Amino acid sequence: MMTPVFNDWKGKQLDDVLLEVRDLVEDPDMLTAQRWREQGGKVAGHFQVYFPEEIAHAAGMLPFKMRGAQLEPTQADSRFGSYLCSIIKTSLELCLTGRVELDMFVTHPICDAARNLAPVFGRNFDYPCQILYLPQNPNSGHSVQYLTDEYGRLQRLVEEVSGVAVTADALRSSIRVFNENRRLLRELYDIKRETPWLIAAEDAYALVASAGMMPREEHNELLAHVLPLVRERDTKAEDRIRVVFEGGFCEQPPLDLIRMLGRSCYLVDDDLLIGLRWIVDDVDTAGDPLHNLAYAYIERSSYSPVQHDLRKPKEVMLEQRIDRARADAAIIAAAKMCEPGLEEQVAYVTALEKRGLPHFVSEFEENMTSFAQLEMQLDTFMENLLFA
Amino acid sequence: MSITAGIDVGSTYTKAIVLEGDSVIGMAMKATGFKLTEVSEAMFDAAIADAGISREEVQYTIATGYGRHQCKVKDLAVTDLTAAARGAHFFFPATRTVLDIGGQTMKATKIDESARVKSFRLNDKCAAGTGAFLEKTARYMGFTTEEIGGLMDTSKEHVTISGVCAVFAESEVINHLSQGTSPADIMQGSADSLSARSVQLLKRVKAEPEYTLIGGLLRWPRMVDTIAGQLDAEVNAPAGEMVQYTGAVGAALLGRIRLNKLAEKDAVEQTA
Amino acid sequence: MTTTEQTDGIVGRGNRDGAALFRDWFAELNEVAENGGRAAYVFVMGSLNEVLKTFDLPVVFPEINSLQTAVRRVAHEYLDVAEDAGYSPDICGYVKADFATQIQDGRHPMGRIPKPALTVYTNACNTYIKWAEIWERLHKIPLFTLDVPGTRQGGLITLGGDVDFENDKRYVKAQLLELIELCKKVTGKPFDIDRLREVMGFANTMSRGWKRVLELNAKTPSVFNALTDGTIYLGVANGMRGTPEGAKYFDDLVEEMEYKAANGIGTLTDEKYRLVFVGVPCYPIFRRFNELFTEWGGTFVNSTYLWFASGGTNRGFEYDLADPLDSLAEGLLISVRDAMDSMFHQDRVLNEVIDDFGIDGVVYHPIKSCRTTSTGMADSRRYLMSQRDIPTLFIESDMMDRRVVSEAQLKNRSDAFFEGLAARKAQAGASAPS
Amino acid sequence: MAYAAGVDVGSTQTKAVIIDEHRNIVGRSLGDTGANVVVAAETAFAQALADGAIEESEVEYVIGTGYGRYRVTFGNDQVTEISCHARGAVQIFPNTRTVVDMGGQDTKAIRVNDKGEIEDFCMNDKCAAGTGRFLGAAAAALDLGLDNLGPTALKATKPVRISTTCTVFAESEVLSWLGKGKKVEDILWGVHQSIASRSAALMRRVGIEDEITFTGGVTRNVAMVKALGERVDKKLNVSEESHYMGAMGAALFALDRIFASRSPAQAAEAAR
Repeated sequence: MMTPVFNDWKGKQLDDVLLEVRDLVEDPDMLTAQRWREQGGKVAGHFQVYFPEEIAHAAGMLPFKMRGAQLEPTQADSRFGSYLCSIIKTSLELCLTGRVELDMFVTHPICDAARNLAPVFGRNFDYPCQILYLPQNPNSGHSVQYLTDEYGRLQRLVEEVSGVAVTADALRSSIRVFNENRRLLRELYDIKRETPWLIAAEDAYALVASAGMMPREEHNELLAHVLPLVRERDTKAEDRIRVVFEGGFCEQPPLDLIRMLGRSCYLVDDDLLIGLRWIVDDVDTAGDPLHNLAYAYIERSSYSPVQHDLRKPKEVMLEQRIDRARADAAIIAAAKMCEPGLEEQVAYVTALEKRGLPHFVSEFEENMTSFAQLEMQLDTFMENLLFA
Repeated sequence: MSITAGIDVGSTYTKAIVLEGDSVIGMAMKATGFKLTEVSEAMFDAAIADAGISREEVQYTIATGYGRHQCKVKDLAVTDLTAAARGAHFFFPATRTVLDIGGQTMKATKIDESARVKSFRLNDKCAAGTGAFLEKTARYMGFTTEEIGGLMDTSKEHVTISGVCAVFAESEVINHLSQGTSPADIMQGSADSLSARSVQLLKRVKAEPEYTLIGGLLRWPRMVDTIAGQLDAEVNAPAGEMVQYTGAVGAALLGRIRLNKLAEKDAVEQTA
Repeated sequence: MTTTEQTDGIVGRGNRDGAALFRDWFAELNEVAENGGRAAYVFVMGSLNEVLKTFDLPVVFPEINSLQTAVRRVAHEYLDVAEDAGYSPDICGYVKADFATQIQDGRHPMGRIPKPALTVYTNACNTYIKWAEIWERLHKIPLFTLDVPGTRQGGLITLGGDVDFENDKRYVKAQLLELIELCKKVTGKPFDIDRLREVMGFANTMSRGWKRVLELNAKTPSVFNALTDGTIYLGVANGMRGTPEGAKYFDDLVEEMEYKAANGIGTLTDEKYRLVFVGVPCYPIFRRFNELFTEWGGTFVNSTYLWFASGGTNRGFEYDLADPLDSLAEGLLISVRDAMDSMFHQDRVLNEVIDDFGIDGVVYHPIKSCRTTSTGMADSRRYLMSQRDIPTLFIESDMMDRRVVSEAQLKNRSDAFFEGLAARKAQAGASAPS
Repeated sequence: MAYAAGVDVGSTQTKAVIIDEHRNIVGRSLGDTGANVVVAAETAFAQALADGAIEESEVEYVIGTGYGRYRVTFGNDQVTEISCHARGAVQIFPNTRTVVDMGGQDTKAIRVNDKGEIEDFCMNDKCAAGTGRFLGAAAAALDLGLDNLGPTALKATKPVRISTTCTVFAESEVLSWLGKGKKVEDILWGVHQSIASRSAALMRRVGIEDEITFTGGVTRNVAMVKALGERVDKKLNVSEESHYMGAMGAALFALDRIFASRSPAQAAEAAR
């Protein structure tokens, strides 16, 4: 049995627990992965957006979410050209600088930059670096079967790397752990939507992000401890506008930016780290677990600009998110150089203009340190909504 | 009649305005530098002196611009966009779109009939789409910022300056100069390039007439004409120096609104 | 050496006929558009022309339309229209030029482009998917994503019989059948498998021809310029895929290239350096871009563009007409995968080309518009240089957007590259035994 | 005695060097490029001649380099500054394997082999972010002389992180850090680190090998030499002649041409 990789919060007051979680999430040294390896554990690095972590988990590996970091990609920059987003560079930088040591790396065909990561990592590291071909035609009658087969292939790779045979029962019990985690994350978002004054935007974000950095059992324990305490908080609701933030499905804005947004408005919903909340309901545990995971990916899932499904026009999904959160306004953001994110903005704006919902369009970068422009836009928003 | 002040702490210049009712009674402007608190206070005092009044007579002061939070003599801070919308509306009440080109940013704002901001778009890429682009070109050819307007006025031939990067544009400028192109034409070429970017920004907010142009770059009539030509529409620009003071005027106007609200509140409380 | 008179007629025929076929094709599209007809929209990587031609659907390649706006020096007008509508300067220029064409009623320098009846695309480029979503919103038409799983890891290429390959093939085949159903619905026509066989037969001839043409450029001097001439041949390979005209064109082209090879007819009077091009050409200054190399005696004898943009025909894969559907699935899987590999894992193939084609230098051209082809280039170059002692040039610009194409910058870098090549050649000459 | 000359017409400055047959520098000059490139090249050459008290007729071969190399109208040939910087660096530090040159609008990283031939090179393509110009902008913003930048930056204790990539906006980024109360030295060191980081990425692209020679005018800035050295974890060669490295390289190529035109015996004699 491995000892926990994130103990720093135990026995502390709620505010200090949240501080520890924020520190963990912001630290480019990714200590939890290091602690896991120090105990002889193996790490499966998976790039944004979604990855069936249960499969790695069932083999006793730590599925580790590669979501970039706030660091200068000095080494990685030499492996890439000019017109590329930051997250692919800093994710590589984490590995080139030895901050994160992996036993395998998986990326997905989510965009033209991301899938190039498999060959780039493959040329730079000796461990298996692969593309998991999540289907882009979920509307084919064959897609669930295809994905089940593809997950089977992934399972064989995981078994080879970990040296552990993955049984159906092990996979089922991993699914249960992740179902519990999904339930807790849904609860956290309920709090954000219903009583946003109880939790700061950056704290909610850090709680979600930490899921990708530690064994899910540990994360379940953390959330199970934190959420009731958050609900008990005695914080006064303020007269702030309710805003949905859209554009954080892959590259992540810095925590400071989320803090800045949360200071002036209530961030009631978002697509930040949507991959961790991709499956919106429990995954069945009866029957073939790989099939169940594949089925859930296609039939019980959220949306993002990098997954194409005829049943889910992105602007319609955004409007549903806004309605569900009873939002007054939306921030339509994209990471700099993020092709799918930038392309989606036009459709989002058209839809929001049609319904007259206040919004503004912006770009961000994980490495940005100055938010004056963004703050000015947000303030203008508020001044004109509140003072009329 | 109420006396309010607006201080616009911009990235290049700091402007202050004192309003008595709808009349400008004092104004002052100076390069911002990096001591934002000091310069905003100095301009506040200069505008008051210009108005021939004392600090105590100013009933409400609003700061705007990128250094608005550093201004210590304010009662409230509002963003450039909110202030510019008010100012543009004040000069041209039928304004529906405001284009503000400053030293470091370019902003297109759509407003409604009561000067509320409906939507806006900023240029945040790099300096290529801002006043800095023109200043670099001028400086590179050995002219000062103040000479830009005069230069453009004497331009005769059309040259293209692509200018994605303000620094790279220099090599284009060298090229043109060594081929004998006149500095005036190059200056106008840069203005055309900048103007094209501003028109694009306007289209991105789905701009509607009337258009009001403000900001330091519009103090040159030729720049206003260039944009009007590319936009193929009539445009407004506040006369003379006011084109640079529009944000400060808007801030002062907002101050009056706040003052009236507070007065109402007082009245309500007194009657209660 | 043969004289000019003798070579008249055959030398340069590929370029002439290619241009003529192209004009005819666009004239036809123009007619369809003027008559209010619609076309199938497809892409070069996995066009599925085989299926669409079976249903007699006119085919539009928006990528080709967009690049034509750049070659004809009007791309910026189109980019402006799209950027005015809110599309970012940082995204694919092809998407933007096409969007502008769409919202301006098909107006295009080569004639009017008909509206889509449906659109079919693979995931060989993810931007294809985002692009098709734009048409879905503009025209409310059916989209069909033919999802072709690519190579999972460098060097792990699965083949027929392998469990993973068979899984992928089943998926591709199932989707093909779904596509055929969609085509039946859209056109109201029945599916004729013999017609499919016929179309696939023509495609086979073209694949065979293209493979041979590419091989022949290993000759010194090279028989065609992979950057300029190659782009014309590519246009036909894509636009006429699966047609009798296309098949004849490639038969003729093989004849021309064989003739040039046998008679030592090259593209430059003095071919000093044999180069391979990696990426998509710089279309806004297409001719000038090529001259940056030819004026130093450099010619492109091969190009990854001729692989990934040829619909996979570079591999010369020939369908088994006895079992057309199964073979089409296999061919798609192999050719689309090869197109993707030539971008992701190009270092592997370049190693072979350098030897087989006697390459003196490799020119990498990453562009702002295309992350599919550009993302891995710097790393792949680095890797190649760690394995081989070969000079390379790395220049960034764009295929559409002249705002990021700086001729002075490009010339500075290409001059330095050739200065290096010249020094190397002089050194090799000096140290060679006399 | 025959002389060879190199004239390096850069985007900001033009340099000329005259060498004798033993590769000694006998005349040099440095001036701003300004608007007229042809004149700048002529002036630089004339001043170098004057500096060495050499008659123009004694100079047998002239090579132009730099962005304006085709405008060195009196030159016999042109060679890119990439080749010239490499050549100059190898001449002065024969074991050089990596050359990094920080110029006005581009930074070049060049890898050379043991024979001094260029194996690979890379330059910034997209914009001027991270070039030496960034320093000039920061100096202007802080009202410091270029010579004071380095010594001031070295006093830093808590460097700030500069994330702005646009050189033109460097100014406002610097000002905003000042506004936040950061010390000048901490900001400056951040600026140096930001440039060093970008240059190091370019160097890594061509491969960093022993020894590294750092060329260009920026080498006079001690902080830049330190920041770059730290970033690549190597000691950098810096020559007194760094500023003239491009012109020096061009002159060396010119000398090669002179020798090549002579009989081998003559050349050997002259080179001794």
